[in-house]
Amino acid sequence: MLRINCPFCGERDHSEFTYGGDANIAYPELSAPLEAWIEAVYVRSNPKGPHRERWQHSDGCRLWLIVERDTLTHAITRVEPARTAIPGLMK
Amino acid sequence: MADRNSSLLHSKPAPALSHRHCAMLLQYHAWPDRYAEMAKNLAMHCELPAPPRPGKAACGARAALLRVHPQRLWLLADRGTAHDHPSIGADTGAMLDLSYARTIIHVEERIVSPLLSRFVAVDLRPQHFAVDDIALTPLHRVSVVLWRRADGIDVLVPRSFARSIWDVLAEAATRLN
Amino acid sequence: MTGFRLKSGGAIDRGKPLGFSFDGRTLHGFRGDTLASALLANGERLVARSFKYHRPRGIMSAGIEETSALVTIGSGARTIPNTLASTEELVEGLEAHSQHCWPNLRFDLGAINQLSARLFSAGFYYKTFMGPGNSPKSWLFYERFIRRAAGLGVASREPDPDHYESCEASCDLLVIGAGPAGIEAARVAAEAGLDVILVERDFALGGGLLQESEAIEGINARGWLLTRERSLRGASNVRVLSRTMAFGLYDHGVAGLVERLQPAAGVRERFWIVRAKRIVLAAGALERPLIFGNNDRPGVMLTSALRAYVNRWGVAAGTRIVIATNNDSAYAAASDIARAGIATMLLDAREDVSGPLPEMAKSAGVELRLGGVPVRAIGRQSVRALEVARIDGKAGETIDCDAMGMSGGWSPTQHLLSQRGVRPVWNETLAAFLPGEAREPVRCIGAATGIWRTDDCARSGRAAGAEAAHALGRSAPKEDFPAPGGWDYPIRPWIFGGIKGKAFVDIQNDVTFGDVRQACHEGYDAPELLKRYTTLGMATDQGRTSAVNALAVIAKLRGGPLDAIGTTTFRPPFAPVSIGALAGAERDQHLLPTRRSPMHDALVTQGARMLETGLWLRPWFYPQGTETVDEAYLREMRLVREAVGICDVSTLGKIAVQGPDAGELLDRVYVNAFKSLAIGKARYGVMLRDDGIVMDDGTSWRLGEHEYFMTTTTANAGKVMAWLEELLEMRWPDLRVAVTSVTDQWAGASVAGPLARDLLQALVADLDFSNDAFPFMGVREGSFNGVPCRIARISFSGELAYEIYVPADHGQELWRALLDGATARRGGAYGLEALGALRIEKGHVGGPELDGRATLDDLGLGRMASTKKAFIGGVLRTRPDLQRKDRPQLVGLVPVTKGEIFKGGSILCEGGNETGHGLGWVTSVTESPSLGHWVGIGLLKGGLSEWGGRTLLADDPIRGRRTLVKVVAPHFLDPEGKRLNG
Amino acid sequence: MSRYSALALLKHAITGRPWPRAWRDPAPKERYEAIIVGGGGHGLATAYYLAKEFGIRDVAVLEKGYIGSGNVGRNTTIVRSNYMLPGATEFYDFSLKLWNTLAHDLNFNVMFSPRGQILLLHSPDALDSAARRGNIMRRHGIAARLLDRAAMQELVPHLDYRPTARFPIWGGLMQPTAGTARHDAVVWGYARAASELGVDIIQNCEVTGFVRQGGRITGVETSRGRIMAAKTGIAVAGHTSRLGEMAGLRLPIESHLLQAFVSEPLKPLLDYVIGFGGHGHFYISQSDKGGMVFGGDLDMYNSYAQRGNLPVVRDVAALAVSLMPCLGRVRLLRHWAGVMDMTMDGSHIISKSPVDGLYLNGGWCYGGFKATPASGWCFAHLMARDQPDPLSVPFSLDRFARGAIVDEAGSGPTPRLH
Repeated sequence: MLRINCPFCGERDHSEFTYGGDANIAYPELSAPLEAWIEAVYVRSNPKGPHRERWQHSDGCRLWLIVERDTLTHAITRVEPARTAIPGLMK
Repeated sequence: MADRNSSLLHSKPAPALSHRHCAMLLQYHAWPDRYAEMAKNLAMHCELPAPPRPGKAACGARAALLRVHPQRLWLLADRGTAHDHPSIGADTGAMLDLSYARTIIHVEERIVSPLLSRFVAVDLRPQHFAVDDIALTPLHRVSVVLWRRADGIDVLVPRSFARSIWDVLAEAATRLN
Repeated sequence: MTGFRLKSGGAIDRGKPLGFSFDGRTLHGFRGDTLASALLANGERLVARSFKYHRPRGIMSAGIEETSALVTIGSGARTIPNTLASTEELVEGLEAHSQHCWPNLRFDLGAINQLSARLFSAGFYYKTFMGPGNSPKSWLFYERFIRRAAGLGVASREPDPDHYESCEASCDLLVIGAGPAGIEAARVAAEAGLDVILVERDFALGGGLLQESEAIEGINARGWLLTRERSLRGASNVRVLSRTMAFGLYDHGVAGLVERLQPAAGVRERFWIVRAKRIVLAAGALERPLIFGNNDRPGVMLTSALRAYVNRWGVAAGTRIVIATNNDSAYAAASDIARAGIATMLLDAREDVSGPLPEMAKSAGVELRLGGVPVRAIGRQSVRALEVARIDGKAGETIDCDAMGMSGGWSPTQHLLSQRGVRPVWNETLAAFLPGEAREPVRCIGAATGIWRTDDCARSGRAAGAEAAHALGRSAPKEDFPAPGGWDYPIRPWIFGGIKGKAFVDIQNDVTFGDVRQACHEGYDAPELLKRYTTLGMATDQGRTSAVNALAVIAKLRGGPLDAIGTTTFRPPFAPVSIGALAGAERDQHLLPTRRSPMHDALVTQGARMLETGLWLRPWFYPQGTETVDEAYLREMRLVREAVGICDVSTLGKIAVQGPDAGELLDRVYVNAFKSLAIGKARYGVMLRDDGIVMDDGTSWRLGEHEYFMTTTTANAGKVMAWLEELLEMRWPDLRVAVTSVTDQWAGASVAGPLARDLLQALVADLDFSNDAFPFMGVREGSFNGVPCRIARISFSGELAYEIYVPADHGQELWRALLDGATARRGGAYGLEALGALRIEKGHVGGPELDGRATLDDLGLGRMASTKKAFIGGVLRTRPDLQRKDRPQLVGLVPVTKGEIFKGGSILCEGGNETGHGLGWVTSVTESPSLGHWVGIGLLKGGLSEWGGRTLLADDPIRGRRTLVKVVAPHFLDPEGKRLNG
Repeated sequence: MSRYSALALLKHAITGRPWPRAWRDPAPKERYEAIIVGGGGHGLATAYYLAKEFGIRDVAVLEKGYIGSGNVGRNTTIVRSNYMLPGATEFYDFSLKLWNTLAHDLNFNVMFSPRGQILLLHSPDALDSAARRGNIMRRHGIAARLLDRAAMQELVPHLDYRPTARFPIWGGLMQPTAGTARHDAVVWGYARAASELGVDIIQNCEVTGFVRQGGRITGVETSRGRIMAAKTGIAVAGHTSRLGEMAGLRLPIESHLLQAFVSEPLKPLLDYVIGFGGHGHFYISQSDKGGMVFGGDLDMYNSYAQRGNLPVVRDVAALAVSLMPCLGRVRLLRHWAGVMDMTMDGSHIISKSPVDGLYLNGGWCYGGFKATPASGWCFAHLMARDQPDPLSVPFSLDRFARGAIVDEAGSGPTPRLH
């Protein structure tokens, strides 16, 4: 079981979260050229080692998080909310 | 106005479980830069010294506030209507009536630990989950809000799942008895 | 007599006799016995047959490392095959049976396999059973016999009648193994204030201490244990779980345990999921067998087991015992056995042992032979004698005995660490794998790290307890971890010299020294290849006692050092666990939760036949009398077309979209425009995935300047909600929009049919339902019985229709009012089947068409796509293959011959072209009571423009049906929409 | 090569003569005509068909560990061809045809056992969509039967037919010619036959980089030195992205974990392969040794760890006892995980790469085992002729850009959902 430390809810089992894949993908503008969309939707770095990835705490606060996790050891080194406005609201 | 028909109307009674009536559940969602102000106003309205922090509930004179999201507070009240509580403008955020969307199942303190540890991964022992602590977590695969009260735990369940959750808890509670 | 109960001694309660049976014979044991100790005490030597050769097998061990004594416990629905007699706690009435033998244990016909043993060499089945011919039929034929011959016990065919439950737990420190090391670790950590869980597989705490006769730290072992156990069980911050096996360590400090409960609990087993900040592994070490001829005979046992039976259970496994060893550990065992009054000879492969160790044994009455090794055990159903040789290869003698111990060294138990991917490190001096370095806060202690002295084990436990306390910010007396080892003389491992006959490396799977040699010759000489080819280590003991011996054999054959060969990886579970326990209580009807509409009780009362779709219980149809679904849905359709029908649509996904940018969000998400939608109006929208494929459809209602009410299909409600959240959080954080699921807040009904207006007007008096005041796609808020309601004039069926929503707690009331009103107007309720049929008649797409592969154009909805704004999926939908004219596109289908039926899933093709993928397929069909024939929709390559008006074959070979159908526009009824606007 | 047969077995038993090595253990040469990276089922099959069908025998298979150490030895051994979409149906049908004679072709008993596979159907709608699949199969000459509840009960009596069943069984779609095979034997059989045809199988040889000349890949750097070849094919299930990265490629693949489970050996209990897809995913069969072999969904996050976590263990166990309630007291012996190349449409890639001299075989998601023979054949065709076999045309790398996706699950570009 991965244990993900949700900044809002605390440490939880990964089964409470929904995996959202590579967080380094920058989705282009809606009207960006075809190539940009193909790259974003289909191409993956898929690293063996450190990976920035997206998880939604779907059974909890429903925040989307950016998690830095090693895909070989599964060690998690960092978790933060996807939206930069969120940390300021954790009071 | 007609009576409300609870989602648990026809469920079988079970030891140490009960349906807790809640007249009003209002969701207040603020835009990030307006949250502090909204929270402060709601706390004042509820006659609370401060709005609840993440993972906390606070019971005020008029209503209780639950912090369920960085930008959200849930206001729970035993009686009254939405008109008794503040409304907020679109420049601040959005308010939504969820009074019918959740059913509250109350679990008596004496079986909280043995019963809920069957279903909930969060450590609910009192030293880790004190009165007015809340947790958003799945119970039997359904997202619920757990709220520690003085006399046990309130489980806020999406209405459509309430009967099913009641049944699975009731079966386990009966076995524990 | 070959086994008997000693007059005194052991941790059994001689005052509490227990009756049990083995193969129908009634026997007796005592509380504190295991099935194995009780069988031995009763002189039962032969208890099982081996997997391949059906060789007679007895009890080899006193614990989890058992290779031989597998029995079936219980009968009927409570049968449990393949149970280790050596770990099965004896209870009153326990029923045990031998397994994998016929007609009986003593005379087992399967033993004939031994005669062909040379044929049945390693991997023989890969070399034969291929013919005659080259079809797989030959193998299918042989396989039947092989399957029957394989397997061990017989599982029950009946549903398991017992209950299981899971238990979620958290702690600071999880200690696995309650021997001296684990107990001390738990004690020290608990005294420092940590929240501790201590787990022991056995029903008694103590581990190795239970068979220890020597003192621990100057105190009598039993006394030490009693004091420690009492204080641990009394501490409020310690949970002691006995009869509990830690079977697996998973990521981030999560452990899986299975606890066996007493019958009174009403639950058979409990599955613990423990989240621990730190873990201490104190699982001890297991003795290795020696490899010599017939080392599997009943009566040949691990030396530690012989000792355990004497010291813990007061059972002598024989009257004349020879113990063969290559290390010091057997001396204490032999001494204890001799002290119990049993004639004991110790055969040590080493020649240079002198001093206190042999003196101790001799003074206990042990006859000591140095420099001798076992060559072959003699006897069939039980060992009668042992042929021994000198270590230098000279022939030795034959020694009479009725039981025999073997001690080939010790393997620290590191399965759980291995599960974490930690590679063990070979220690040549100790001839043992020691734990490698873990990157996680997991610490091995005690014999599991190759510490052989009890006092040192306890010390390593205290060191680990203190370490955990310090790491978690508590104070505790610091102690150093002792070094591994502790024997007076070095072990002399791996003696394969004078093997005679079948010498087993993996006893349970009948893999011999010769099999390993053969596999290595054939090139299967990597540990994993050897394992897969010979099945060595794949038995129910997963190589617990055979893995290291096998590596030694490979090393000898390949002529290199043992640690150059590599190891196999241990996988969970540590020992087999029942699937029922892992499933816990959330199974069968509680496998998943069920969702009920707010109208549920009213529907059921009314007699609806419910059907589960996506966790929701929904009304399938409302049978009248003995109506079948096919009869009922036609009647229900007529109600709608001719009068008024009502349908529960509470299950539709409903999302409140609020905020100044709500319209902007919908504009980006839907292919069509919503920002421009007027307040008080609804619009049908379609949304695409990023890849340009249709995701979902539904209507969104504009309730106010900053507020929309979005509806989605029932099936995709959760997906769409999560999608909106993802977009807002990950891509467009600047939009000021709040999205909230309000599916559970509202109860909804569709009211459809020519009399819908009439019905609603009667129930919602404060709204004007006239065409002008409430036009098609209008949205109004009114009140029903004093309760606020919201209504939109939208239609899925093509009739004049409305959707009305009230707060969920008033759903039943609304339903009953609607039903009364509909009935009074000769209408009534309609279910899912009719709902689906009505939309097919109108050519609306539904689940079978929204299959995750169709584009907007495929579904004939291309014109909806806005050209004035960009939307999700708008770019990738322009990819060339998604724009091809020959893609399957939505068409209507009617049978050429009016009375003929065709079915969903039929393949559309030209007549005479009845192979391959054809031109398309039928997605949805229904009988149309209005038209008097069947109609269907489907996806057809080239669509209407290519095939309109032409005839195709709906080919349905799997149901033996072929129907000629005509391709028509997918709107069968009222294409002008007169009814809708009526 | 010493031919395997019952007679040979008897001779060896009588004479005690040792069996020769199943495959040679040569040192790597400096240069080959073709190199296959990856000594799993697909790599070895490719080498075998290159030598046997396409006349290229100067081939090396480079394996990082021991042969068969990847997914071919970690799967649940199911072989079926019940695919519905154009391209997939034909490909898997061809594969099944090769399976039928594989033991004979390789002179190695791969124990292909077409005892029948049944997909459970739990609603009236499911029957219709299964009918479409079954019709497509039938129209390709693939045996298929639609079973009703009564027929199911007769064929597979130990499923849950009680009224309390959470998902009542409405019927099943059966492929009578599907079944299982002994996965390791497939590896060894291909290895032995390929070796006999001249293919060098080099174990403990890790590829660490590619050799480039001009824009072309002309060889590989390995832990056992540089090895040159005009053509290099990669067939490294789970690690395709890693090898691709060495060649400068970024691929439409994510690596995910799939767990598999086996129980203690039991006397025969289940005669068919059973599949369940609905709320969750589950499949089960019984091996010849007697173990119940089963599995479920992915662990749902990118991983190369070859070990899974408890949520899937619980879900799979719950489905096991809910579908087959007698399994409650049966014990799980072992569970493990493999690393799957999950593509963006759930279908595989057999394709030339954008780099000359480099060929790709990967993205098998969790359906690679049954594809082994056809994959090897088609990949060999591609490498030998520089042109795809018609069967692998739909599975080119550029299909994503063109929009020619082959998405059986219909779940879109979310690899974990396929």
